[in-house]
Amino acid sequence: MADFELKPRSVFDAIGGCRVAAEGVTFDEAAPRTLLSLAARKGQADALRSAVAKAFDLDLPDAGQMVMAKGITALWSGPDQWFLSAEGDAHLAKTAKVVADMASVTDQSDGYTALTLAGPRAPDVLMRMSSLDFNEEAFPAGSVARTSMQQISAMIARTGDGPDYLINTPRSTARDFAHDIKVAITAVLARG
Amino acid sequence: MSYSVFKILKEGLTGNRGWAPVWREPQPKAEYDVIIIGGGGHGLATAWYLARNHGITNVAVVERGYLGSGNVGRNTTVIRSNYLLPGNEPFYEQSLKLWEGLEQDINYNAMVSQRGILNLCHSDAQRDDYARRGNAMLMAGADAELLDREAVRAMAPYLNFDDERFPITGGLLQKRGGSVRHDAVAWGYARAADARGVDLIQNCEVTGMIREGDRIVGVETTRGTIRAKKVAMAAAGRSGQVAAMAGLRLPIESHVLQAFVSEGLKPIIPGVITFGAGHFYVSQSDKGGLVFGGDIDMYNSYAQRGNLPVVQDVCEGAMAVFPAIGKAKLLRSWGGIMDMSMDGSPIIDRAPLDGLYINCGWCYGGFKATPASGWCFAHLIATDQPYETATKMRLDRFERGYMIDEKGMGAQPNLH
Amino acid sequence: MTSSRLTAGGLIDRARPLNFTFDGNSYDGFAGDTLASALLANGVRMMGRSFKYHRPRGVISAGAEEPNALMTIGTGADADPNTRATVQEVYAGLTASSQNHVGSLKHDLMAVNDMLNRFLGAGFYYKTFMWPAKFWEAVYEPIIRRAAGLGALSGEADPAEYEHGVRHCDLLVIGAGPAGLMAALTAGRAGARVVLADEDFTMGGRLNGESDQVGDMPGSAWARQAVAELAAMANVTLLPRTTVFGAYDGGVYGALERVSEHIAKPKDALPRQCMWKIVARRAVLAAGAIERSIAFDNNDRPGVMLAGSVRTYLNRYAVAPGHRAVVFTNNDDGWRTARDLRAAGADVVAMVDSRPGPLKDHGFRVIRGGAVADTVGRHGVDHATLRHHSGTEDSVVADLIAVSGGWSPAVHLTCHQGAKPLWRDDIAAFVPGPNLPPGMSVAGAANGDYSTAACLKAGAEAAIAALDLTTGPEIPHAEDGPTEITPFWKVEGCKRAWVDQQNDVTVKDITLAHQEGFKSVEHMKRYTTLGMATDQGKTANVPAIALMAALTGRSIEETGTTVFRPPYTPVPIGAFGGRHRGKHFHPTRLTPSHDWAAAHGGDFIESGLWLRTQWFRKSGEKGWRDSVDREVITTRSKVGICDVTTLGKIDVQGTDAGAFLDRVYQNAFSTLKVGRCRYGLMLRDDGIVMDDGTCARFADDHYVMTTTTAQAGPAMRHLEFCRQCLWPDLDVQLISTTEQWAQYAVAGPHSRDLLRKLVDKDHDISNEAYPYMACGEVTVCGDVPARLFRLSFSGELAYEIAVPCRYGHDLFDVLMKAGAEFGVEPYGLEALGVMRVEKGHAAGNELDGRTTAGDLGMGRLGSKKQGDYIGKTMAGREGLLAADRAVMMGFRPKDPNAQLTAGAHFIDQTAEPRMSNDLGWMSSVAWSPELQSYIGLGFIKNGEVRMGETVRAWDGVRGTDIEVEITSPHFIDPEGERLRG
Amino acid sequence: MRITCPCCGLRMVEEFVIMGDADLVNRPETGADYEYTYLRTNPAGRHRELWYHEQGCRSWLVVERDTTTHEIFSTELVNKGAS
Ligand SMILES: Cc1cc2nc3c(=O)[nH]c(=O)nc-3n(C[C@H](O)[C@H](O)[C@H](O)COP(=O)(O)OP(=O)(O)OC[C@H]3O[C@@H](n4cnc5c(N)ncnc54)[C@H](O)[C@@H]3O)c2cc1C
Ligand SMILES: NC(=O)c1ccc[n+]([C@@H]2O[C@H](COP(=O)([O-])OP(=O)(O)OC[C@H]3O[C@@H](n4cnc5c(N)ncnc54)[C@H](O)[C@@H]3O)[C@@H](O)[C@H]2O)c1
Ligand SMILES: Cc1cc2nc3c(=O)[nH]c(=O)nc-3n(C[C@H](O)[C@H](O)[C@H](O)COP(=O)(O)O)c2cc1C
Ligand SMILES: [Zn+2]
Repeated sequence: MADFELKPRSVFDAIGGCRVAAEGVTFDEAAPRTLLSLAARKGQADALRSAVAKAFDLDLPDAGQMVMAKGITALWSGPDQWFLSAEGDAHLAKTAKVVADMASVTDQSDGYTALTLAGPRAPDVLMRMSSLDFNEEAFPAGSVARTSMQQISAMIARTGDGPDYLINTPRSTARDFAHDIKVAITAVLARG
Repeated sequence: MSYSVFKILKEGLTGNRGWAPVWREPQPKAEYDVIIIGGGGHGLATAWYLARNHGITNVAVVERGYLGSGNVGRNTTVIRSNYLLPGNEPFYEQSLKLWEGLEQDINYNAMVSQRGILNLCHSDAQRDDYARRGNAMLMAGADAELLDREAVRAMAPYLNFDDERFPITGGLLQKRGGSVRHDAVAWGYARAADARGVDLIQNCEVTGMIREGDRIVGVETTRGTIRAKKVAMAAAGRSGQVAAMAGLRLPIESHVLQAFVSEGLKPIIPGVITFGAGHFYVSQSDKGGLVFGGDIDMYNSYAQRGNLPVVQDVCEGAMAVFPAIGKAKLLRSWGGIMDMSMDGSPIIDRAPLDGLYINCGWCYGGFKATPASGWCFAHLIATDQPYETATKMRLDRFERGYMIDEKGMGAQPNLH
Repeated sequence: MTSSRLTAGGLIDRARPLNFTFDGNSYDGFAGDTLASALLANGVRMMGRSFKYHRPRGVISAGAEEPNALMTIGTGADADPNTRATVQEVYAGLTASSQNHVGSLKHDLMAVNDMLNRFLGAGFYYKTFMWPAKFWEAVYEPIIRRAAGLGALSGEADPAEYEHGVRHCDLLVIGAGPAGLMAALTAGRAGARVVLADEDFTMGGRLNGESDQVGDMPGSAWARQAVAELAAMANVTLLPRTTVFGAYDGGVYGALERVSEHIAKPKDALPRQCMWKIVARRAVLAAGAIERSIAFDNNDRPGVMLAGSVRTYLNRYAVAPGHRAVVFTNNDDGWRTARDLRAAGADVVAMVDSRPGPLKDHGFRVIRGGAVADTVGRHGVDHATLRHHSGTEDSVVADLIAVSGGWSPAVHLTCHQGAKPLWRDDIAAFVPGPNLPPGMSVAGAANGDYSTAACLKAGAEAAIAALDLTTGPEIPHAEDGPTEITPFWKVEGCKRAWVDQQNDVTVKDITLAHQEGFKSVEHMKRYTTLGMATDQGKTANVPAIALMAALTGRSIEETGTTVFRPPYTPVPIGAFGGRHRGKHFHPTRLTPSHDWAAAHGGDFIESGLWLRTQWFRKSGEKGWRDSVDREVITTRSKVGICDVTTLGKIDVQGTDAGAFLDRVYQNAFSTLKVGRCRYGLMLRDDGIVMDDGTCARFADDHYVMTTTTAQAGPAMRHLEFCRQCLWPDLDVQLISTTEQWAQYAVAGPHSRDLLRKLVDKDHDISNEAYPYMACGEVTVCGDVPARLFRLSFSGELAYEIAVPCRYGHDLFDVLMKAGAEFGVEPYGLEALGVMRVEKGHAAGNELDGRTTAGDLGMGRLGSKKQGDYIGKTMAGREGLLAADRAVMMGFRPKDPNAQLTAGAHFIDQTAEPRMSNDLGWMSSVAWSPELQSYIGLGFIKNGEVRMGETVRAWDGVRGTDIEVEITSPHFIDPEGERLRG
Repeated sequence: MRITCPCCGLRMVEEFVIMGDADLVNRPETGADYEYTYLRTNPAGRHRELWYHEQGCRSWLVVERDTTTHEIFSTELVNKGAS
């Protein structure tokens, strides 16, 4: 045991969390997970795909897609780049080993704050946050997009048919982001 | 015909039937001493000063649309001489002095209104930067004052001093800055030049240059061929296109800048106010409209119109610094094509071809330059020598490494 | 005052009376009324004053085109100036006041302007006020300015909330008249995603204002039924009270929804308005047409109205705008007004048609080939002068003159991307031309279809074409009446006949503009200000164009329109601004130690989007200088910690990472050993310094670059440009890790002692194992991963330690606790700045985008390097190497207590502060507690040569002038012994 | 204005940053020179230009667009090797 202990903290700890639960829409911080960026080395994208497929039984998704398999979520995040998330740190070490020489691996777990937004009115809220089309057909479950929401960059994925959304947004502005989303929720609810 | 209050009284009492046309509508002659391409502020001012200072009147100004249809007729009318760099400051100060005597010079009330320009700052570093600039201005004989937060508050209490994201820490004030009625500048210079015999030829687009060896000897236009001993470009946003007719590429890109006017409102702000932490500046016109603008749309354009994101960006800035403006309604938005140069400063120089003279690169600051630009360009055309305040505005400064980069943004024109 | 409310009919809800005030007087209206209809119902005719002549003005229209009835709604900070009474819904407790008068509305002192009108014609101000020169600004201009404007801003912050949103659809239908409704029904029934927007609060367009049938029911009932069907469709969104104000590139439409302006007490969270960007694959413009007037003498008096609007007041609002009416028309449509007036029980005094024709018995007096020549009445019309075909005139008692000069299709949005409308002689109107905004089509009256039957059909067809449908719904039967018109623009007269009522532009002004050479429509507009008022000439422009065409002898087609620009109707600036205001103007980036600092006396300062701690106040300190001095002294003598998380961090990985860095930095990085850092200078390709920072090598294929806080974003963009565009063959991957790591500087003689307490024992951080410029991965506090860099910005023995952000808060706290025994203190940006000036490190103030490496004394860094790198070639230009460039030096005042200021310029001791004597400028200053002196960094010509000489730091704007000695910029520990210790 | 990012699909222009003429990718082998750095064709008409999808996938794109109408004809990744 070290003399000094560092406890992990979420940006919302000091302000009592960010949860909103209302008729038709809920919003909260997601449980923390390890988040890794995998950027394929030059010419290694295919090798990387097969290495990941072999190790995790997971096909790295194409542009604009996400997949979930055995506790690992893979989000496409750019050309030849993916974000992999899982619970706990073990994932980190394993991934790094599996993809060594095929990808540059970067820990992003603390760079982003993961948020969930769900419920039938969630699309109405998102309409006030983002310029993307969140219509069922345009953004069905399994879709992912990097975009900006109210001046803050975000990576949004539709994880379920609630509809449920997972939003990764930079940590330093996460409080502002939560503020914006709360304002949007309140305004949506005020419309009745 | 001379304009005066007596003339107005006389005409008013006799049915206003005696007012003469402000300009003739001449057919282009076959040849002139000088052809000026572009009937904007700079082209018309150049014609006036060629006549006034150099006695050269066998001149045609050819304009593709109506006189003043370019940026001179669509800018936010701010005049000032608050520049930092020695390549610029004396020139703009000369221009401000010329504005100060313009009405009497051309017998036209362009409503030069020196109600001051206040650049707000929002950090110590920005304030120091303004101090540096203010001192440069004083050293060039201009006026400048550095204000602190309280002085700004006293001047403009309706600005946001309560819940500011970027608190106002002070500002740089130039009291002699202000605004001028844009159209009146074009019309006033046009009328004065016309009176001295300059031919103003509207709806006449230059479509080609006539080249003999390494010399330009005239232009092709939609109204026929016109030859000239000297051809002078004052085509602002279309400089690149016109230069291409002479086979030249310029260190210029054309970009769109939007501007906005609100509905007429009772007077609320005195002079010009610029927000230092966002894209917004504003003044109020004689008619009561809040005339405001911000940044360019960033993409290259010849369309004289912009898009919604920039309108929103500008209005966000407006609301951030001047939240009382919220209920003022935006009445009209428009755009102009800006000749954005590679260092944000203009070019007044001879072209690499004989007989061709270049005046361009005004970015979104060329309205205030109109008198000095006309003065210096006329001098260059008449004498083949740069006027003393414009010696640094050379075309070859980029090749030789003498950029005049006020903003320090480098060779990306949309950042200036 | 007599009530003009009809006893029956209309779309108002008589069960819901609403009380409101106008100029302090209380009135009743009904739900469904506009302010204008309610005022008319109460017999109020005079509603405002014109701009220039302050003439009495009443309402002329029943819609967005209204030039006259502009009012201020609400009071105090809520006051909303220049609101058109014709679109403002009445709600209980609404307060409205008239504008632009000195004294009361009825007795406006400024009305003297009207008597001076012959001197105040178009452009009079350009011709006078020039002598004496000083008088313009001192006397004339203030008078002109005082008269400016109509309504007033409150001067208080607008308390309203404005929302933004984005909607996507297959088809946007703009306007919900018969054409728009039919288009929406067609598309909706076919299953398309439809947005139907109408600026009115009741959809239906002209159907609500007319007495015609559609199918087997009144038009308004048909509209109600269509709206109900659309409302029930999940794929259709109805946006009433929503003006589509602009057609922008890429199928993006700007729309303003008035969410709560019609509600007496809106719910708290309900925004006032919402600005939608509507992204539409296709759009159908079904915006209808706008009626225009005819110019005749004194046609601006209250009581002169547009004929179609009179019908709207009768049929929709159950209000008779007059009891004795003259109808004046040049087309068939005007006759309907006479019909409806009579049906409503009003007295049609005369029906005047400018077109000669046979006289039939209509049950009222008809004048063919005649005109209304003049009106009389002080605050409103009480007599009209009728002129017969023969030229004889007679005067009749009348309180209403309903005028129809024909209709102008609302082509505005078709022109927002530069298209020009075309003139159609048969309907005497401009209709949409070619080159519409991509994806847009036009239907109904907006396209020149003037019968309801044609509008219904065109709406359906437009939707079918836009969506590639094969069939459409059945079209209900509707009126298919004639729309014959014979253009007639002005009645001859010798008084003033208004064309633009708000800006007081008369036929005479147009004539004068022509006479003076302002013949192009754009010149005419600008010289007379016609069409430049709040209504943008919706009713005035076409008549004016026709008048100018007649004067020049050109056709109307040739004369053309002025440019149409967004917005279609005025939009509050607050609505464009949306929610990004106040503290939320831009997002705020908080560092991991933010909460800690806030709880420990930290004062914050904006640094880009970040908030950083400037200094930490302690009780007993008199001002910030005390805090900063203490922080500097503690750091230099003991140990200090500072949050430097905001510096940009970019992980550069890949087998070619080193080669890549060699090309983007001025100095070499492929030669850097793993486990070491190096200072790097990055140039732009024009040879000027872009940014600086350190770059650490963690592995052969892994570097960690730091950028300045300000340049983090631009640097990333630049590096991606280099990677993707310039050297796609290199194997390099870039990712920003600024947000991942909480990074703290630990500086001072005890920094190593402090870190030893936290760094897990298996990592050796002794001077030998971890020398100056070492870096590596360590663990702290029991296996928390960390990056440790031995870097020093302060010049002391120092480190930067980074942990994942989740531990950031605690690490700061732990550093403070563990450091207590060494006397640790946190320090802020200001102390950091003092120490870097003492060390002569260039920062943002020095890297102003104009300095070269040589100017900073770092020209040597790159000079020896082989191969190309960004900025290398262009840095060799003559101007950038010129001997007389100002170079960075240190400056010390002769009097150590003389407060230096950044921004001062240097001049020689005896020189005048003139441009020709300008030697350079001071860029950064600080009070050095160690040297007990002010010190500064600055740029001065021939600096190296002049070292030791004295010059003056002249700061005219601050009124100081201080003698300073030119020194080396390295004030403290120039050999760097401390940081290697 | 909207731009089709080959990776992310049709997005609002707000997500992108423009740099200028696509010729900027053709940096001379010997380093930037005057022409490369400063001279622009600046056409009124079709223009191939560089955009960066900063608020998206961070790709640099070549967009062909008409500077007089703002019509966009095509977009492609600069670095076509990537996917
Ligand atoms: C929205 C906006 C706001 C601005 N705000 C300010 C401000 O506040 N202060 C300030 O100082 N400056 C401002 N400017 C910049 C300023 O307006 C311009 O720099 C300046 O007007 C340019 O000079 P000019 O008047 O000669 O240009 P223009 O008026 O554009 O004149 C050029 C003329 O050349 C004509 N032309 C082009 N090609 C041809 C051809 N082939 N044949 C014939 N004629 C041709 C054009 O039609 C045009 O009339 C602003 C500009 C805009 C667009
Ligand atoms: N007889 C004639 O001379 C004549 C002339 C013109 C119109 N009309 C009649 O008028 C009707 C025209 O039908 P229509 O459907 O073409 O038009 P309309 O006038 O009935 O409806 C247009 C609708 O568009 C809305 N609108 C306009 N601009 C808008 C904008 N920018 N944003 C949002 N909403 C906007 C208006 O509020 C209105 O409700 C027909 O009944 C026709 O007979 C007759
Ligand atoms: C300083 C200034 C003030 C303006 N004020 C008004 C105004 O009060 N009303 C108006 O309709 N337009 C106003 N405009 C805009 C012009 O109508 C016009 O849009 C602009 O000159 C560009 O021309 P264009 O729209 O014909 O291309 C103003 C323009 C300027 C430059
Ligand atoms: Zn993308």
